[in-house]
Amino acid sequence: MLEQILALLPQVIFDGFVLGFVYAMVALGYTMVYGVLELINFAHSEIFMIGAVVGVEVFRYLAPHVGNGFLLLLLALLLGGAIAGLTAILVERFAYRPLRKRGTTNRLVPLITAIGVSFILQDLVRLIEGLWHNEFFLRMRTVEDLEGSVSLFGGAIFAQTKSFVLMGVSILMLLGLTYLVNRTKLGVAIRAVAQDLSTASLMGIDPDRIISRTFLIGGSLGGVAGVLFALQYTTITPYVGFLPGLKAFTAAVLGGIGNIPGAMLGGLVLGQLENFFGTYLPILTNGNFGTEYKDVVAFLILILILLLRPQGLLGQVVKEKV
Amino acid sequence: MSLLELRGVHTYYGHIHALKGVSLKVEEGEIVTLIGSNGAGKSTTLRTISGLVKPRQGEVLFQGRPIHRLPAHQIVALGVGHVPEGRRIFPRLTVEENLEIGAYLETDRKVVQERKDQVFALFPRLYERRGQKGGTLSGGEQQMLAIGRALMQNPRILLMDEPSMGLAPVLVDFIFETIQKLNQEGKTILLVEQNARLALQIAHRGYVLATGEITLFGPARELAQNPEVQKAYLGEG
Amino acid sequence: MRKIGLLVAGVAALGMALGQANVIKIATQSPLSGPQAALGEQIKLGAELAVEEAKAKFKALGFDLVLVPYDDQANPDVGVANANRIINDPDILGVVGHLNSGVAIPSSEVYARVGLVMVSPANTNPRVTDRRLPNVNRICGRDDVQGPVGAEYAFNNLKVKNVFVIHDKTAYGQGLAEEFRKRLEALGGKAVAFVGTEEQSNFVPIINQIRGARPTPELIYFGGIYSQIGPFLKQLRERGLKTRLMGGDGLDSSEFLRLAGAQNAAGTYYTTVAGPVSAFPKAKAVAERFKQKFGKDMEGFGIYAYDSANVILTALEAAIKAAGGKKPTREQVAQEVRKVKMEGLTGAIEFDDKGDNKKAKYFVMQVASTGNWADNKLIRTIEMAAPGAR
Amino acid sequence: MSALSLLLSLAYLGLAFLAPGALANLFGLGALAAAAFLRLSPNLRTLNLALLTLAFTVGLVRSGNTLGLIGLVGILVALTTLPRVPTWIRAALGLAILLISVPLAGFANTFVFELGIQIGIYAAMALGLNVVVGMAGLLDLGYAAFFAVGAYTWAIFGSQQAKNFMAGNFPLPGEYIYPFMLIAIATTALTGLLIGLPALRLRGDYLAIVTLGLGEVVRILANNLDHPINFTNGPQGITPIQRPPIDWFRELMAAMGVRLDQTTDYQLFFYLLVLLMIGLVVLVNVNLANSRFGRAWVAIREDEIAARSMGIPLLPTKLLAFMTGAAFSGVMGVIFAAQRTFVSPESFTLLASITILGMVILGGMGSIPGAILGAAALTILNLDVLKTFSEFVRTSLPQIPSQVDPAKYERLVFGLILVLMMIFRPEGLIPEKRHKAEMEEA
Repeated sequence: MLEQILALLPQVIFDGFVLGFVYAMVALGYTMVYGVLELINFAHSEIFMIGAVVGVEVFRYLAPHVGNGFLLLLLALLLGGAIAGLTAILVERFAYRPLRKRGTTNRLVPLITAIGVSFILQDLVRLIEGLWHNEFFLRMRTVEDLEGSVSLFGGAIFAQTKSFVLMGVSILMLLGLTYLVNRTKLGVAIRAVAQDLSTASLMGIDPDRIISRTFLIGGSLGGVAGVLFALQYTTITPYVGFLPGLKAFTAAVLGGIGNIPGAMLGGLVLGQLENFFGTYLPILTNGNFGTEYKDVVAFLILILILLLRPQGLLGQVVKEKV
Repeated sequence: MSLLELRGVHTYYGHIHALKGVSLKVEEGEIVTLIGSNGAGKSTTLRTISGLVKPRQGEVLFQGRPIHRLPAHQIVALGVGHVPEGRRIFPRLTVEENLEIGAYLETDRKVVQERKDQVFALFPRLYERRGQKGGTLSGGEQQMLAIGRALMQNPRILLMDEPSMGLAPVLVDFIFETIQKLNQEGKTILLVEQNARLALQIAHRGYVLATGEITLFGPARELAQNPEVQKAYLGEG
Repeated sequence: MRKIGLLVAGVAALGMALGQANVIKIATQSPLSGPQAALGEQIKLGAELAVEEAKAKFKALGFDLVLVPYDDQANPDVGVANANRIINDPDILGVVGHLNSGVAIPSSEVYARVGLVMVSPANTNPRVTDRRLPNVNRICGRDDVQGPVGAEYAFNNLKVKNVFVIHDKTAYGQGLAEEFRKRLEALGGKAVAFVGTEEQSNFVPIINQIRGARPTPELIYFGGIYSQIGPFLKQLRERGLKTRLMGGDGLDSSEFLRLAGAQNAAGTYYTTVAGPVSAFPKAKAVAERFKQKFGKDMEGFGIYAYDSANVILTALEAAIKAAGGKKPTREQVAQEVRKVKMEGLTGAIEFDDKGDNKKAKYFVMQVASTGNWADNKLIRTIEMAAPGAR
Repeated sequence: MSALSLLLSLAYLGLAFLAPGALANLFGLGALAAAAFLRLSPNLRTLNLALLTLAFTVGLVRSGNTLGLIGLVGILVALTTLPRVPTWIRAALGLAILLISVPLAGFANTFVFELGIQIGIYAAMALGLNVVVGMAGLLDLGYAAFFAVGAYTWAIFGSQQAKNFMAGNFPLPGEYIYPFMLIAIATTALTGLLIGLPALRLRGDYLAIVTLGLGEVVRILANNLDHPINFTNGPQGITPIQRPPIDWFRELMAAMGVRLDQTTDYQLFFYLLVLLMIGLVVLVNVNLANSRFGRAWVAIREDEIAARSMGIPLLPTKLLAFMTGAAFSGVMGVIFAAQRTFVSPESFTLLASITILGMVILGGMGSIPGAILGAAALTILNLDVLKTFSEFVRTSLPQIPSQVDPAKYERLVFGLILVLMMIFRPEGLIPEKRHKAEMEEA
């Protein structure tokens, strides 16, 4: 049994990273919005989905015109990030801001709104894609440049160009975000608003604007993740965001919600866990419990961690606001 | 024209009628203090001025211009600095970041650096602690940081809410000296204090607030002599 | 007041569609939206064509014939809810459907309450007819034959011993995969794994399992629907695994080509209970009419739905005659359906006492490399009676 | 105004007799709106409502058009919410609608029974979720899991399924369903305890996500526990499931002069059973709301820290709310399994949980009549209105592309309901009194 596990392990870890980086990028959107508004932005999984759909459409329409696959991907990433970010801003503007202005103290209200927005976006995209192409399943067009593959470590890892691209882009985005949050004025303002919204406004910061920017940044990251997800796993639907979204949120909680490095770590950990158990559960349980339990394991681990360490892996203990 | 004027301001928190027609004036170059017991509406007055709560009735004029409909961040831009009650330092920003965020509206990096130098000159302790997270500072240091942060805006008027709260006597003296110093350098200050004795000592004029209404006002020295004030707020008589 | 006016006017249009005399309706139930819409739509359109073509004949008998399509969304809850609506429309005298056995089984219990006849073009799970409901019939084959047919072809013709078996965790997919495995192992082969998954996008863990499986599988069998098998196959091939793939009738849709990529799909084997147009010489002309009318190619389930609808229409005609030209009851129609002996596009149709077609056809197919679903190679056709109820 | 309203009602009564159908019923809905919203004297309004009850009943019986059912629901809402209607009128008309009008309509169109049963099942569950979300303020996004546990509790033992893992004579006879309702209360409450014990320690919005996750876990278990031991029969689902024997009911009805046939006997029986259950559930709900626990829940909802400082033990109190809500849904699960004679994991998805949540939100968090109205509105919308509309579009306007088919967009409709309610009427259609006060305050 151990032999069986070890033979595949390099491959499983590699694939775990691919999935983990997707989760990490999506998790950042959850964690940033949560940091600023203490809101679980359920609709973020649909922002991710919109990014993926934009990616598919860019490939569909531009592949015949753009010869270079990497350039094409760059265009898809830019457009996917932009449109997803824009959607996130619109969602904030028209669904969440009115609630904030009314000064609702009930925390269920924005959460339920977020669920509603999520449903609306799913079906709107479905409607649009249905009328546009009469397709429910959207398939990412295959582009030669990105499809190459290599064997690493004497065949222990089989890796595709697009997997490397995915990881490379993710790392760049994560570094960029870290820089932005820690080293720029906007970043300091975002952190200030997250820590104390009303005092931040006494500094001359317009909280609405910063919140909008936060949604833009988180949304763009989610959109980029969506494009990369579609590229990697090739087929998407308007409902594709739900599970990755749920897992990315889990990742954010795992890492300590509101905590940016935590979200990255949580994403990577969850990606590894999911791939590990997805691959090995049948071996580990002698075929009694199969791949289908991989999400169950992921959730149970989440609960376990929340019980043992409620603030998450990297989170700090925050006193409840009274 | 007064620098700041409130005319018949009514403010509500939900159903609670917190300010019931407050009117007051602050002239350029003054220290004006607002004294009163807990829950009298002192903080609410400051919060109303800086736009954190909106008055339901009445108006707030800054340099003759109504500002009570503006959002807080725009009022700041006009030159109203607010040192909030309980300091409200950003706990996970460093001291330096806290100061820089104070100068959020200033785009010239050179000016920001100059002001930072001035603040550090005023509070050398902050310079020593500049890389530390705000949440790890002691109470006195946090108060310095809160004042320094407001100064970074280079405000025309500084609203200070209970700067002495929870501090050791030595530090209280230091803070009040600093306030006087700032005033001598030309800053106009509206000071809210529990410690009425000290406040009346350094202020030019004072207002007494009780359950949302101004009950007495006048030059600080006269107020300090007023038997009612002495009885209620100075613990004498 | 204005609100009230709007309300009345806004929904008023609804009423117009309801309530006409001497109408006979045939309902279809199949997924018209969502993941399996491509197959479901073939069922609807096949039945629609048959109904359109019979309109004149029924007009002569004094009835307006109407097709009412229902969307069961491949979901048993929706199917049952629709069924409850269907049985309360007294004009509906027959149902063509469903696609998914998991939906057909509970829905048919509802039809059974009023004796409404259902003729299925696609439900292959044995339990559909093994419950011996008098109103439930199917013209297609069963998974307890389809699975073994696949297993025998794999073992005897492809000379495959070790098979990695996957299913989609639905009543259909899991049932089919189990039948396949049973026969394979009876023949002396081995299922190196038997894995279920609801996953729609990330098949990497399963692909890694295939990579690590010992003994190395020579074939992958996937009991499921094209929407899942397509992306799975694409990811499998992208990762350099060349293992051959076999599936059941759930794979039988041109959408499979699009999702898997024509190159990847080429060479895939599948069994089906609804053969292609090329398997039925008589279907050619109908398929042309289909293409002309709907702008789409007629695929297997379209043909079977066409035949299913015609079974009902034939029975209806007989029942109308027996009732002296009046509208027959649902029970009468259901009884007539069991008596039907006709030559459909797909061959002879005649039901046994459970409602299975006495001789159903099973096809082994291979996906062509031309990128055109209609070019798929028909490897063999097997005609077989349904096994007795267990 | 008064004359106009009365005239409209009378006109509808006439229409219902002479030209029953969708159009007449639409007209009736207009008349109902007039009776409810125009400024009328209490007596006249009462008279009007009584007239309309009669008219909708006639309309339903003569045409079987389910728009009439919407009218009856509307009258029930009017009876609960309109001021200055004498209590005995409310009670009498309400009972007449539930016990006479709906069954009569059901004989004309058994789909009315089906709707009534589904509304009832969902209403009871909405009332259960109302305890959790509305009263105690705990957002549970995996509520359908309890429904599943209840349904499977009976499904497994009320069918051959149990033979797979234990010796005994299965299926159990149908009358065992009654004790199994109690057993289901126990199993679901136990599940509530198992889920709640870890989940309820967490901060508010973590709870939402954890319950969502655990709801999925229960569905995944139902879908996969056919292996290694076959408990749930996996995706194949369990069928047939025993129904309670109802010979006594048939005889009773025959004695009352009601003739039942194969298609209506169980439908009427389950309809009445569900009504009875709702009655019980409402009773429990009202008592709970006014009990020590009810007050503790509200205290926790309003301010957890204050509640704790008042000496309310947080975890046990929350757990109790969680388990109570779970138990309601468990009982209804048993009835659901028996009525459908089939269960499969696909009935217990996230969408089901969100639908029930939507019912609570639509009606008004914490409000008992609200939860029932929410259940009625969403069930009718989902099962009837959207589908009828789709049929209409498909048959009458075939040129409209099938991608726009309204029945496909139930998520969109739910989403819009949730968002619009939260933005414009967060207190719901029939607000709880306590909630209403707060919302006005804010």
